[in-house]
Amino acid sequence: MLWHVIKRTAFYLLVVGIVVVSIFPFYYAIITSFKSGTALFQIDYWPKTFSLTNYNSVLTTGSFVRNLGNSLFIASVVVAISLLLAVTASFALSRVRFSGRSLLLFTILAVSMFPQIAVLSGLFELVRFFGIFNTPFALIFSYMIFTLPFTVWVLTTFMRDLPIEIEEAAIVDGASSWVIVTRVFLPLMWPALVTTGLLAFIAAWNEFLFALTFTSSNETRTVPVAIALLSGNSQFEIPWGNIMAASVIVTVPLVVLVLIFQRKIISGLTAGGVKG
Amino acid sequence: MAVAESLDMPVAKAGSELIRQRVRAAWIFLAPMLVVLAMVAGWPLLRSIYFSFTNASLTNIEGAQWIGFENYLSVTTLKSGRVIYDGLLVDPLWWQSVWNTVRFSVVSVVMETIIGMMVALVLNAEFRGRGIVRAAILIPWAIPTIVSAKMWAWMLNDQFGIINDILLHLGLISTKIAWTANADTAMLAVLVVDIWKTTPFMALLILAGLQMIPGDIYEAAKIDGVHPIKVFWKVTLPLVRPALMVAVIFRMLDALRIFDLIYVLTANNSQTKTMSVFARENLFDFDKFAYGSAASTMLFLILTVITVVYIIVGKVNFEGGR
Amino acid sequence: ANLQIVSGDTGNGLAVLREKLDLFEKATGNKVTIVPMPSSTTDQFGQYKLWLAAGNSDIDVYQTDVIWAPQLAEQLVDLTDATKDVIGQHFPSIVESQTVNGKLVAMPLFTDAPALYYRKDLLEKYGKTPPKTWEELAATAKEIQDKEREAGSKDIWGFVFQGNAYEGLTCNALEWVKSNGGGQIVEADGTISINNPKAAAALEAVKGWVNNISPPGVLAYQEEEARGVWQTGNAVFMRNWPYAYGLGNGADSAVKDKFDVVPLPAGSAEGDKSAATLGGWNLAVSKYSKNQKEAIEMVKFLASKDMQKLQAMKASNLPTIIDLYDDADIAKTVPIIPRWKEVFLNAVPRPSAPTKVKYNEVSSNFWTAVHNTISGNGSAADNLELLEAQLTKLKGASW
Amino acid sequence: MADLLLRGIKKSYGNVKVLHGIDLDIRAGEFIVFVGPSGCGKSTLLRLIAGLEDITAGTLQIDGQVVNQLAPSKRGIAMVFQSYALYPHMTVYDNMAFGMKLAKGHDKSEIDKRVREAANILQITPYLDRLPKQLSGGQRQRVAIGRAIVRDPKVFLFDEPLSNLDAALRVATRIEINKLHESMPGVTMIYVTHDQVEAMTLADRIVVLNAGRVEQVGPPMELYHNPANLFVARFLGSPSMNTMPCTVVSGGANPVVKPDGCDPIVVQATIPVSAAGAKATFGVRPEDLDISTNGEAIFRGKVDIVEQLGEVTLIYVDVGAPEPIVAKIPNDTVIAKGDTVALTSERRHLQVFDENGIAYPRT
Amino acid sequence: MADLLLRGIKKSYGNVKVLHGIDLDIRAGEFIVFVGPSGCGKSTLLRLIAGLEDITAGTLQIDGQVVNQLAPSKRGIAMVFQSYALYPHMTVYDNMAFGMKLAKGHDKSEIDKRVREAANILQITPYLDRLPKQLSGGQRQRVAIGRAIVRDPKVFLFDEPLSNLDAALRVATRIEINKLHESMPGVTMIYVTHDQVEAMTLADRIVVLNAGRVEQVGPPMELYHNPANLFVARFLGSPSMNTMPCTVVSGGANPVVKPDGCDPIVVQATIPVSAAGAKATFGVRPEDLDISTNGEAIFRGKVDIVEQLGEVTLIYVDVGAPEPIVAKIPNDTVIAKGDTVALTSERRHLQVFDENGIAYPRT
Ligand SMILES: Nc1ncnc2c1ncn2[C@@H]1O[C@H](COP(=O)(O)OP(=O)(O)OP(=O)(O)O)[C@@H](O)[C@H]1O
Ligand SMILES: Nc1ncnc2c1ncn2[C@@H]1O[C@H](COP(=O)(O)OP(=O)(O)OP(=O)(O)O)[C@@H](O)[C@H]1O
Ligand SMILES: [Mg+2]
Ligand SMILES: [Mg+2]
Repeated sequence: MLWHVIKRTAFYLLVVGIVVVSIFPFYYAIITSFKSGTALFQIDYWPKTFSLTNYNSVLTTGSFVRNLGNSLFIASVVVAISLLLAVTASFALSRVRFSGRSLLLFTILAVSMFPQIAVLSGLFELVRFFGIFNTPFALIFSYMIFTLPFTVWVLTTFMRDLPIEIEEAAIVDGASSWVIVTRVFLPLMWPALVTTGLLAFIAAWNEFLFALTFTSSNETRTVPVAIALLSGNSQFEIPWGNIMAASVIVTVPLVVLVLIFQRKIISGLTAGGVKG
Repeated sequence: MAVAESLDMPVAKAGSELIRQRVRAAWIFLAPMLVVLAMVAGWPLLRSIYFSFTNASLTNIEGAQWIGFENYLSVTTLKSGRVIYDGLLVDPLWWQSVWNTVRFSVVSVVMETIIGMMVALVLNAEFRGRGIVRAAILIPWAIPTIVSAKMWAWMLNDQFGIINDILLHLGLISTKIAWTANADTAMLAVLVVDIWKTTPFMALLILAGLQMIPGDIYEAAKIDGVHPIKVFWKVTLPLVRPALMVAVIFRMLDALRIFDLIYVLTANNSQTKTMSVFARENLFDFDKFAYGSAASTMLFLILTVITVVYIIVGKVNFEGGR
Repeated sequence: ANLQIVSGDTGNGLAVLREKLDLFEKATGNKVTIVPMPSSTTDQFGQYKLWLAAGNSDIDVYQTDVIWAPQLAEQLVDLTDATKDVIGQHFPSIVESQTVNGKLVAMPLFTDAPALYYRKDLLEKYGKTPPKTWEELAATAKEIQDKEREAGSKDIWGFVFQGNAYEGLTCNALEWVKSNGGGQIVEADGTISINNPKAAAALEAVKGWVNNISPPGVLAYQEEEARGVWQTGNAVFMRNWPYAYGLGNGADSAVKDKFDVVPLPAGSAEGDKSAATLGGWNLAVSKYSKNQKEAIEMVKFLASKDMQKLQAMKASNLPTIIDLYDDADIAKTVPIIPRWKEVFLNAVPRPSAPTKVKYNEVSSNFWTAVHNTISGNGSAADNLELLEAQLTKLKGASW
Repeated sequence: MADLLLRGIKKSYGNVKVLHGIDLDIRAGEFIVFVGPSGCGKSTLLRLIAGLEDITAGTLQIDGQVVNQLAPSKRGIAMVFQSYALYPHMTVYDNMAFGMKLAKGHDKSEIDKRVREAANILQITPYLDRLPKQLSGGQRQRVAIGRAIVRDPKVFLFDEPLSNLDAALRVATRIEINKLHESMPGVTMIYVTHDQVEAMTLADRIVVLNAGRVEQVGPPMELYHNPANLFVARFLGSPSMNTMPCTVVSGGANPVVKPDGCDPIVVQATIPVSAAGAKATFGVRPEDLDISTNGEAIFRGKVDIVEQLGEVTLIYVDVGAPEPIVAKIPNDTVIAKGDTVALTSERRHLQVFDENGIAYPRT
Repeated sequence: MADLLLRGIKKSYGNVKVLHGIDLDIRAGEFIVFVGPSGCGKSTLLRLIAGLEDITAGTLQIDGQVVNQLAPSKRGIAMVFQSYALYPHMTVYDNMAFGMKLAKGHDKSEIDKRVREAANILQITPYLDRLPKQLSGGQRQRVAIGRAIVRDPKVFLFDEPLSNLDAALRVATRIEINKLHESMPGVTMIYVTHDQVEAMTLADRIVVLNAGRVEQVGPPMELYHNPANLFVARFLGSPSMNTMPCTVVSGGANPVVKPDGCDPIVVQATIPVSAAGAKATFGVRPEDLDISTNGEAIFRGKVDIVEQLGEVTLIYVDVGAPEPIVAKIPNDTVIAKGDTVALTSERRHLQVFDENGIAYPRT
């Protein structure tokens, strides 16, 4: 019995440890974001001062709100487009037997391992060529390089597991492939769509390099770039307070999303993601 | 009439209407994705590879001239008869960055796997508040890299960083350490941050694998009287191996490409400079666009080779068992 | 016309820029938009190169670092003719640094040079004067540091500077080397001079500071980290740029009114002079701009005497026009500017002119060698020898 | 009204030949059941008829028209799957209406009428607004059948529709399918199962498949009483027919065979005189064996196992052959393990198969 | 040698009460089968005995020792799971040896001997080096049993071990389990199934569970012939016993009941005189019904459905009650759909249950 209690306590200690390590940096960022001036340079474990100046200055100066809007728009459109393209593509990849299928799948996997750096300049040429430089479309377009392979991959594995009979029933009912995808499979794929959509959203929301390169005005930039651009009052000053406030602002929506979809993420991965 | 005719009609080889329709639909479905991928990935990559065989510089991309493998390896014989090798393949800085990357990737992936496994095991257990813990675990992973890099840079600051403060209080160190500056600790710092940030994802993937192990196997083991630790080594581990292998390769590819974290945290430290950072430096900072392209191409090649070798050696099964 | 100017300047600097642009807009009827950039100069530089390489016509005017001129020259408009009338007012050395192959690629906007910040109160307390040589600095720093620590200020250090491996270390190290008579890495004629005993000695001396009078973390410090230590009252001396002056006197600063600045120390040998790395920013017009005429007009406007004065008074930026150092208004509102003239007179340029497009790599190799040395990775002599070899190889037939 | 004609139907997956040439004539309105061991190709054949797989060789005609190339939806067929294959996100109503909605040319009221009619027949009207997951297995299967009815097909295809149901439901649904068939006299039904009871009770004719070949086609009782060969004989009936090697003693009238290790027996079969001395197989169903009370017996041996099933008792008698002989006897017969019994059977129940397993026709 | 004693065993999951107090005495060497409808708690009870779940209330004794708290591995039990639960990454040999290897105290040769013995018994020696996925379902199940045998347990627990197998294999494996039981006389076996045939053929005693309660315990034939209540009566036997509401006309000697809509019948049951006029339920098994030839009949009605099963024929007769009466008649009786038949039965087969479904004992 004692042994049981010890085991139980040890287990909960472990859990607490894991949780603390996970959230401490974010917690610390939050505390820091409420400090200003020299107080920033003092180490506190508990919130001592509570000032919203950092938030105020982040939100009012510059175009941070606008950037938030950009990020939201771009990430949403990226998710929408990649899901749209990926759903149809993954149907083809998982449900139709044709020659070259495995090769295609492998190619898509290969694309997902491109170093971003390697394609930056070529992408930039394309962006210029299409005349979408410094528009959200440049980012939407370039983000496809990482969201698309990923969504196709996950959705393909997921769709492979959908029962074949349902598809055949639809075929017998006279449904075309398009109808099967949109009206039969799509409604069944919500968990996977939510998971992949969320992951793609996070990836797009967090992207930095392309966002920096393909935009050239405050109005078109996304939040990670905006955070990198946050500056103090003079050249070398790093406005830690503002950065932390901005970081908290960008991260909170994601954390909320993750909290909401926590169960879905796991089940989506279980169903589709990685099945050895 | 029509019946008689169709009776004599030979069976077309192409398969039935259904199959043809489906294959046609498949290609139509694939086309948009393939076009987009070819544009965003294929074309730029080909350009990179092409540039790596030229003498292009950022100021003069159009006038790039084909110079063959010189960016990779060039051999010049001096008048004195001395032979000089030049190029990426003999560049010690490149190899240093390759070594850094490999070292970083191996350590981080191994640590992430071990810790991720632990976390996944904890999350797989039934206990009160599991949902909250699961959500909490995901936070590091949801924080943008650039943000977490800055957060950690702040926490790792030698004077005002809370990490030093904690360690001092715990008596683990006696003087404040400049984590990101010190050649000895810079890599450690980067590793800690990376592990902190990506372990949740790893744990998630492993958890997904764990949940697919049928519960009755554990009951069988219980009846066999197998000690829980033995169960882990002899039953759990072999059974999550496939999921683990896939998770590891995905993380490995990510780690080998690592850029932003190091760029923000310890940009110029030669101990932590990775292949991506090296490539970027040459592409944009130094006037060696072609050389940088060669580095990018090599990076891509190395990734491909590692993946292929890993998949073959590790017998990774991506097809979900079908 | 609608013009776009890209600037890596920050907060207050941007505001002042905007203010000047408003004046410009009013005066000429053009519209100007500012495109801000990350404050990291490396980020800016990579970005600009990419944009220019792709013939980006969206940006008309770039705010450039002093060292970039040779590397961007080809894609920037020659301003020689357009600025014939005013260029003579500026410090010739700065103008020279922006002239590549006889072509003026950028118009000086403001300049920058570091100085030695010291704690008036502490020096007075221990009866010291601001050091003239590095040795003196080390000794004073050590003494005050030790005594202060005994007195209970546990966290105090003697001297903070920028020891992280980045461009700033090149600046710091250039000052150490140059002021000790060790040359300027690559001389104006392209000779690689860095591998010399004086330079090595200078670096060895710095190595001795780390963990002695300087915190070990100094090896990761950039400007801000140094200022952080300084401004919380934890350093006796600091090497930093003028910006720290205003901030150090801010309301919540622990060192408010307790510090002053002097030129950086020099070596102890005969003839050694203090050296301050020349920083500063310039304005250049993109070759791909569709409104070059208006852009040039704007550049001239922004770099004009009146505007530099305004900038000096509002942003404490050091003017590049010589006369302004004697300007009474400036002296009144920003007293440090006239005082910085002294510092500025000792300024040395980084070897960007002779090394041309390869400057960044030279600098990177240099700071790596220095960082290795001061963090105890090999002796200065060895590292410099290796550096010389690297640079020689980099140079090839010519820069 | 739909006749089906299968001529030399073959199917391979890559190199794996699954069907080796199936010929079959199915009359309109017939109820045909495919049975056979697992993996013999029953589902494959059904799916070929449905058009869900390509036919590798041979022709398939429905109503006189070759449909090898035709899309499934145009063949006038409807299919009911083992796992129901209902669209989980649609209500029962929508599940049933989906096909018609897609087909165009049907107005709303017509669709509604058809759906409600089908729902009525199957008594699922109360559930029309539910989702499949809110239904029990039996209800789901009825919805699946309803969906098929709505399509108003000429041919109904069923692939083991009852195997996911529990015993009681299986019986009930089986009876419903039977009634359905009777209520739609013109509609051909093709039904795959591996459950003998289903096959026997539903089929007009049973098609016994084995390893991609047709073993026998005929009405259930015909197959039960006059199996064409050993495979069919052993496949139908539970427990299986007892078989043992024997030698033909004499053919012609009153032929005699001698099971190895037993006494010669006179059988009622047309065995040619020339077959005398040939190896053959002798068979008798467990339910046709009785405990001999008059000393006359085919087999004698010790009872190995006694299984009491309530209404009947199975005894496993060791007669010296590798496998025990099973007999199904009334449960009021008192027999214990270890007893020695003599088993006999009426002569007309005895069957003899030649060397190749082909039955000698009974007289 | 292991007696099991269950006393007031209760089990709840949170607020859900699954077992409501089970009392059971199991003698060493007995073969006990738990049957009951799905969800009635069979598996739960088995898992309580195994120690895989905590007992909420009550005591469980094995061999006189209370084992409520004991770890599964120390209870001397072995368990065979429905889904086999083999370790997929270990060979058959390792699967069987795993428990012993880890238990220490057994040297290699001893383990080897035990594994090979078990493999021999189950005839899986040729597969010892294979992985589970390379085996068929039946072979896998034998490995699972082998693994249990190696543990040399006092109590064998089986949870629906055959339900994943096909019909033929099920019969074969059932017989093997039967033999296994005979070859290990001292070992108690507890077996969960929902298959009646398995229950009837394997059990020494059957425990019928319903909604977490024991309905009846007894030898198979006892339960079949003398069900304690309506539930047990209807649960055993296929097709189920025909039941219909009736009224007790008179009790005492030669009691008479009158099924609704039929003539009064004399039954052989101990119905108290006081019960006269009470509502009751009358039941008769399909296999006990015969076509009446002498005009004397219990039920009369039109034949609705005729299902020929080969050896027997099922007829569904509409007698005016909501459900048709099913009768199992010999297949040589010629009856067609629509015929009117009279059904009779021997009096000793008729059963009567009181208002609460409790059987009036038969005389
Ligand atoms: N897509 C396929 N590729 C290769 N072989 C297949 C495929 N589908 C079926 N087979 C093979 O064809 C054979 C017949 O399969 P089929 O599903 O028709 O059997 P079945 O008679 O329906 O069996 P069951 O009673 O188990 O459903 C099997 O051996 C199977 O392995
Ligand atoms: N972990 C659990 N939590 C809550 N309820 C449970 C749990 N396990 C089983 N139950 C419930 O206990 C009841 C009995 O379950 P059990 O598995 O013992 O049934 P069973 O008789 O074995 O049924 P089946 O024949 O379907 O296997 C069911 O109603 C089930 O829903
Ligand atoms: Mg099948
Ligand atoms: Mg169960």
